[in-house]
Amino acid sequence: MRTTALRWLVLVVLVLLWEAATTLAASTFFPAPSVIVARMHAMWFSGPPGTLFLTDAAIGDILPSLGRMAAGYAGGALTGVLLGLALGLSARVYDYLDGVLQFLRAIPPPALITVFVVVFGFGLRMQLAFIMFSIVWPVLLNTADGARSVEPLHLQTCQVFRLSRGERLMKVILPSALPKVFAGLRLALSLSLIVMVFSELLPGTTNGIGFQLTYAYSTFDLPAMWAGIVLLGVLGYLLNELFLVVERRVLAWHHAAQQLVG
Amino acid sequence: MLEIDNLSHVYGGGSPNAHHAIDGLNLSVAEGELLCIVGPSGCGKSTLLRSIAGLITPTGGEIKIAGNVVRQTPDNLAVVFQDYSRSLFPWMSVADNVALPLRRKNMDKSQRREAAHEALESVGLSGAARKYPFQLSGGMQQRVAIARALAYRPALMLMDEPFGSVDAQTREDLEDLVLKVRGHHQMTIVLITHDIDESVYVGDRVVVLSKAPANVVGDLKVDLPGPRDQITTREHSDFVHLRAEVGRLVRGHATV
Amino acid sequence: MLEIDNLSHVYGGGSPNAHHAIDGLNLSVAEGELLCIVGPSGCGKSTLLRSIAGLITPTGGEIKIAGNVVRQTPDNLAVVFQDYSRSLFPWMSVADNVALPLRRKNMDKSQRREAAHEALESVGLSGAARKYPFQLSGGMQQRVAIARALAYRPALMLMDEPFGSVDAQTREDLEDLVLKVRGHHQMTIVLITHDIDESVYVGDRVVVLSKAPANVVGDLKVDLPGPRDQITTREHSDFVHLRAEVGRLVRGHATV
Amino acid sequence: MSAQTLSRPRPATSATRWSRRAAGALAFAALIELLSRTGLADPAFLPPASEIIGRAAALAFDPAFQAHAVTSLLAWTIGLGVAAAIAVPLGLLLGSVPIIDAATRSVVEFLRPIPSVALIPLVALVIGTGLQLRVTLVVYAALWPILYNTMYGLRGVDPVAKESLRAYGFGPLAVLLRVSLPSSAPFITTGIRLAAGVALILTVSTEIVAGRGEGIGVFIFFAGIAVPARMTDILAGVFWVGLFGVAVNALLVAVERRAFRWHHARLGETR
Amino acid sequence: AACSSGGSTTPDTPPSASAGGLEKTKIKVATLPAIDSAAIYVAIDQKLFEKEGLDVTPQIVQAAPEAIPMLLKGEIDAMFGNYVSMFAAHDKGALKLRILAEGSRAAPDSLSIMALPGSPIKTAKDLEGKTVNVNVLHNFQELALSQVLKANNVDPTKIKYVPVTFQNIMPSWKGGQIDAAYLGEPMVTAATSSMGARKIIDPASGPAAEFPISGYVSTQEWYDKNPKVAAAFQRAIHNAAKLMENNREVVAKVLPNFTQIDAATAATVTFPYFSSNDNPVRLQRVADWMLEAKWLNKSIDVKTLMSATTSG
Ligand SMILES: Nc1ncnc2c1ncn2[C@@H]1O[C@H](COP(=O)(O)OP(=O)(O)OP(=O)(O)O)[C@@H](O)[C@H]1O
Ligand SMILES: Nc1ncnc2c1ncn2[C@@H]1O[C@H](COP(=O)(O)OP(=O)(O)OP(=O)(O)O)[C@@H](O)[C@H]1O
Ligand SMILES: [Mg+2]
Ligand SMILES: [Mg+2]
Repeated sequence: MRTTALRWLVLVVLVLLWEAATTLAASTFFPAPSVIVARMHAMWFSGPPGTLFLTDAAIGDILPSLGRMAAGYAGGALTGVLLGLALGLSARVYDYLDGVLQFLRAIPPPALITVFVVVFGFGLRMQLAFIMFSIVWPVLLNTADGARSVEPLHLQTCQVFRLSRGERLMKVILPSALPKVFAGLRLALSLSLIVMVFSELLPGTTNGIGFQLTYAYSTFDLPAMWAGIVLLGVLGYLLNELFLVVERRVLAWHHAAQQLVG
Repeated sequence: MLEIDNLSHVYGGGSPNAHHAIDGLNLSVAEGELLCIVGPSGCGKSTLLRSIAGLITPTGGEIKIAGNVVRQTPDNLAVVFQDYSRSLFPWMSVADNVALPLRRKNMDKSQRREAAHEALESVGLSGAARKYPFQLSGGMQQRVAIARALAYRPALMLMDEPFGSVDAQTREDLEDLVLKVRGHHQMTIVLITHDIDESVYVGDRVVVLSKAPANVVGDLKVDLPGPRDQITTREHSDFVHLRAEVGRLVRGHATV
Repeated sequence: MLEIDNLSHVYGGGSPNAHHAIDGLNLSVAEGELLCIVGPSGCGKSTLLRSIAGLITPTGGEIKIAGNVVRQTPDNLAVVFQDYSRSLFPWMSVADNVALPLRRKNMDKSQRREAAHEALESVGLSGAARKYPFQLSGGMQQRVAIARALAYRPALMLMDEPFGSVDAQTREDLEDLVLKVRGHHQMTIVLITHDIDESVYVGDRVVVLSKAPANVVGDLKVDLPGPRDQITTREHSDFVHLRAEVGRLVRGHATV
Repeated sequence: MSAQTLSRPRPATSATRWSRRAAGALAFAALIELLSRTGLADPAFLPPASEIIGRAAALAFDPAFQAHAVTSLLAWTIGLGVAAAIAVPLGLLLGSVPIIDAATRSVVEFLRPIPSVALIPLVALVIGTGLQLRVTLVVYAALWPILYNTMYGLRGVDPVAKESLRAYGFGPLAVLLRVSLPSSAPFITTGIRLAAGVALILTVSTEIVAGRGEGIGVFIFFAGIAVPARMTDILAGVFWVGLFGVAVNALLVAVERRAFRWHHARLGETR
Repeated sequence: AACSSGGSTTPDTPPSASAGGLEKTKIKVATLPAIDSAAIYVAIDQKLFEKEGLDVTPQIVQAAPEAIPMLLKGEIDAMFGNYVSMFAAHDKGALKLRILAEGSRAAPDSLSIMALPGSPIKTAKDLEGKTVNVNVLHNFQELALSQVLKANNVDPTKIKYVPVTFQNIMPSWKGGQIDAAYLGEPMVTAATSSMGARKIIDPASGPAAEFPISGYVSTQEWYDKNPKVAAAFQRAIHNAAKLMENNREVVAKVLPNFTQIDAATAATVTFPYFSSNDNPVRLQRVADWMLEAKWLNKSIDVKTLMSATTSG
C-alpha cells in the first residue's frame, strides 16, 4: 500500500517536472504532457461508448499492434525457452548451435529486411518472424544459463531416483531455471513492444502504433508522435504489472524461500 | 549384491593439486546386508557412495551390482545425501518431494500420495507434509530426505550420515525404523555414520576406512543376538566390545 | 552477558499455517559461560539462535546482550550455522572464507591470512587452505565454518550443531579445542547439540528445550571437577549421572 | 538408459567441441547456399553463402571498410562499457532496496518499451548527431539486460550465505558487495553478453538509419541504395557484424569461465 | 560544440578575395545520396562556391527529416530537402523555413509508374484498387500522382499506397507484394532495361509537369543572421544548374561521389531538371496541393519564404 502510494507520488512529481520543463523550453519537438494527453484522448480515446470509447484510429492502430506483439512474444518466448533448455541441457546441442546462434544474435535486423521480404513476403508473417527473431535472445540465453546452473545435487537426486527425461525437465530443471527464465521473459516483454514498432516500419505496413508513430514524425506531427511514445510507455508499464502478477504466482516458492533473512 | 573391486578415485586428475580420495579399495556386500561404514572426516566415504550410485565415474577399478558393472545409476537405488538440505527441491512441498521418485514405480497419483504420507508419518513429519523445505528445521529436512528414500523401497539404499541432525531420541527411533523397513522389504543398505555406537547397533557389519586415500582397515561382523533393541542390545557385552574395537580402529586414523 | 526475556516467535504470523516456534522463553547466560542447548528436532533451537544473532526479529519478548536490546546483529559475535555448507562462499578459497570476517577486526592482510591459517590448522585443515569449499567433504566444510568463527575470536559465539558431521575422534578434538579457546579468550558460548554426552562434557550448563513451541524444561548446572578430559571426565560419576538426567529430559519430549 | 543423457556427461574434448561448432556453422552456410543456388530464394536478393563470405574476406583488406568497422566498434565499446557501468550499480540498488525499486518502477517500466528509432530525432536535437548519438542509443538499449539480470541475480543468492556475513556484523552494503554481487556475477555476465549483442545491433541499426559518414551501418545503407542493391555487400557487412558478435561472445564466455571458475567447477562442467 | 544561435562550427576566417563581407565562409550542408542533390556537388567540383568565397562541406544524411534536428541544433547551416516534408515541418512549427535556392524539378520520365511485363495493368485506369509503393506516405510522390490521375479520370483515392524503402522495392515488386512500382531514377532505367518493365504513367506530367521536388533550405533565423552567405550560396547553386543544363558530363562526373550510381549508369539515366532560378509561382503549386489534400493546416505563402534570384 505504502509503496503504491510512493510510486504514484514519484510518478506525479516527475510528470509535473516534465510539464514545467517543456512549458519553459517551449520547443515544438518537446510538447508538454498535457498537450500529449489531450492529443491521445482526441486520437484514440474519444470514441463512442459502444467501442469502449476507442476511436476508429485506436481500433485500427492499437489493436493490430497488440495482436502482433502478443503473437510475436508468445512465439519468441516459447522458442527461447525450448531452445534455451536444449542448449542448457545438452552439451552436444550447445556445441552445434552455439556458433550459429551467437552469429544470428548479433545481426542487426534492419540490414536483413530485404532477406525477410524475400523469404516471408509482406505483412503479418514477416512481422511475426521479425519480432520473434529479435526477442528470442534474452529468453534463450537466460534459460540456457538457468538450465545449466541447476544445483548439482538436484540433478544427482534425479539421477539416483531414475527420473525420466521429461520428469527431470518438468519437475526439476524447469522450476529451478524459472527465476532466470522470468528475467528473460521480462526483458523480452518490453523488447517485444519495441520490435513491434520496428516491425511496423517494415515494407508494406499500413497500420499500427509504430506505423502511426513514424508517420507522425515524417509529417512533423510531434504531439502525435509523442502520443505514440507515451502510449508505448503506458502499455509497457501495464504489461509489466500483469507480468509481475503472473511471476509472483509462479515463483511464490522462490520469493518465500528467499525471505529466510528476517 | 555389491562388489567393489580395486576401486580408486582421484579428483582433479592431472592437475598439480590432484586429490587421491580412494586407493584400491575392495569390498563386497551381501544381499540384504546392512553395512555400516565409519572413517575419519574427509577420508572418502561420500566419494565411495557416489561411485556406487554411479554419480561419479571412479578413475580406477570396478563396481558391480548384482553382477553388472555400474556405468550409470543402477535401477532401484535410493540415496540419502549428506547434504540433505540441498537435495530437496525447494519449489515442491514436502509431500511432493517424497512422492516425486515414486513416479518410477508405476503408482498412480493417489497411491503415490498415500505412500508419501505413510513415509512422512514414519519419520514423525505427518504434520509438515504441505510445508515447503525452507520452512523446516535442519533435522526435519533430513527426515524428509530419509522419508523420500524409504518410500521408494529400493533394493539398494545408500545413506550418508542420515541421522546426523536429529536429536538422540529421534535418532534411535529412526535407527529402529530403518531396521524394521529393511526386515520387511529385503533391502541391502550401506550406511555411513560417525556414530560408532550407531554403527554397531544397526550394522550387520562395520567397515572402518583409513584416512585419505580411503582403504579398508577393519571389517567387523556384528553378531548380536535377536532383534535389536535400544536398551538391551546396547547393554550386551558383545556390543560394548565391538564398540570399543571400532573406536580403536577409527581413532588410529584420526585427522586432527 | 545474555538475557532472554519472555521470547516468542511465530513464523508466518497471520496466515492459517502460522507456526509457533518459541513461546515465552526465558534464559540468561553469564559472561564466559558455555551453555549447551539440547532439545527435540524442530523445536526451535535454531530459531532461538538466529534471534540472538539478530538475524530474525522475534515476534515477542526481548533479548539483551551486555545490557543492550538486540535489534540488529550485535558486535563481536560469531555464528556457526547448522547449514554450514550453504554458509560458506563458493567463490572464495577456504582460507579466504575464514579470513573474510576478520576485515571487521582492523587486521591487515597478512595478519588476516595468518589468523586464518592458524584457525584452519587448529581444525586440522591446513592442507585445504587453498581449495574451494565444493572440493571438501561435508565434515571438512563444517570444520571450515568452525575455523571461521574461531579465528574471529568473538565475545559471544553461537554454534548450531557444529560437530554433527565429523568423526568421533575429530569431534572430541574439536570439543577440546572449543574449551581451550574459550579459556584463552574469555568467550561466552551457546552451543546447540543433539549429543547428550557432548552437552555435558563441554557445557558449564545444559538447557533442555521442550518440543515446539520451545520452552525450557530443564536447566542443569554441570559441576565437573578440574579441566575436562575426554577419558577421565566421561568416566566421572557426576558425568554419568548428568548425562542420564539430560537424556531423561530430552526423551520426555521426543517427537517420533 | 535414456535417462542418462540428460545428466552432465563428461565434457567432450575441446577439439570435438570446436569441430561441432564448425559443423554447425557449415550446415548453416550450406543452407543459405542451397536456398540461393536452387532459386528457392532469388539469388539477386539472397546471394549464395560462398559469395558472401568471399566478399567479406575481400572487405577485410579494404581500408575504407576497415575504417567503417573501427568507427562502429568504437561506438559499441563505449556504449556497452557505459551501459555496464550504469546498469550494474543501479541493478544492485534496485535489487537490494525494494522500496526504491517500487518507487521507480513505474518510471523504469515506462521508459523501457520506448523504441530507439523514435528517440533518434529527439536525442539528435538535444545532444547532436555524432558519436554521442549512437552511444546514447546503445546505452539506452543495452542498459536493460544488464539491469534486469543483476536484479534477478540478486534474488537468487542463497539467504544462508547472506546471513553468514551479516552474523559477523557486516552491514547491508558489505553483504551486497561481498556476497550478493559475487554470487550473482555469473548471471550478471549473462546479462552483459546479452547486452553486447543488443549494443551491436543498435550501433549498426542506428548507423543504417542515421549514421553520418562512417560505420558498418553506413556501408550497409549505401550498398542498399545502389541500383540494383548490392546484396552481397550488405550481407558481407552483416557477416562481419555477426562474426564480431561471435568473437565478443566467445571472449566474454572465456573471461567468465576464468573469473567464475568456482561456478562452473561446482556445476561439474569442468574437471 | 555548435551553439544554436549562429550555426557556425568554426570561427569566421578572413574572407577570400571576392568574399566581400560574408558573415561566415565555412558552411555545412546536409545532402541526400540521390541525383537531385547534384547541383551542390557540381558547384563544389566546378569551384563555384570558391568563387563566392564559400567553403561548403556536404554532409550526406539518410533521409531529409533526419537533418532537421541537425539544422535546429546548428550542426549544419542548410540542408537539401523535399518541399512536402519541409512545408509540413514549417506548418507544424517544427522549424521556421527559409528556402535558399530551388533544387530539382521532375523531368519527364525521371519518375515513372511501372508494371512488370506480365502484369494485367496496362493503363492508368487499371491502377484503381491496386497497391503501389511509395517511399514515405503522404509525400511528393502521392501528391503529384494524385493530380495526374485526376487529370486522367482515375480516382486517386482508389490506389493503395504502401511504404517500401528504396532497397526493398525490387524484391517486393518481383515477389508480387506490390502491383505497380513507383520508381525514380536510376531505377526507372534499370527496371526498363533489366526487367523489361513498362511505363504506365508519368506522375510528373500534365498538371504535375516539372513538379518541384527538392530545394536547399535553412531556418529563417539562420537566414536573418547570414543574408550574404545565403545570397552567395544561391548564386553558386544557380550557376551550377546553368552549367548542368546542357552538359551531362559535369553531372555524371560527380554522381559517384555521393550516390551509388556508377559512371556507366550515369550516362544513361534521365536527370531531373536543376533549377537555375527560383520561381515562387511553381512552388506555390506544391503548397496549394498540400493544403487541398489537408496535409497542411493553413495555407503557406511560398513567396515570403524565398528571396529574389540574384544570379544572372
Ligand atoms: N569435487 C571435488 N574436487 C576435489 N576434491 C574433492 C572433491 N570432492 C571431495 N574431494 C576430496 O576428496 C576427499 C574425500 O571426500 P569425501 O566427501 O568422500 O569425504 P568423506 O569421507 O565423505 O568425509 P566426511 O565424513 O567429512 O563427509 C576429501 O579430502 C575432499 O577434499
Ligand atoms: N522460515 C520458516 N517458516 C516457517 N516455519 C519455520 C521457518 N523456519 C523454521 N520453521 C519452523 O519452526 C520450527 C523450529 O525450527 P528450528 O529450525 O528453530 O528448529 P531446531 O530446533 O533448530 O530443529 P533441528 O534440531 O531439527 O535443527 C520448526 O517446526 C520449523 O518447521
Ligand atoms: Mg561425506
Ligand atoms: Mg536447527
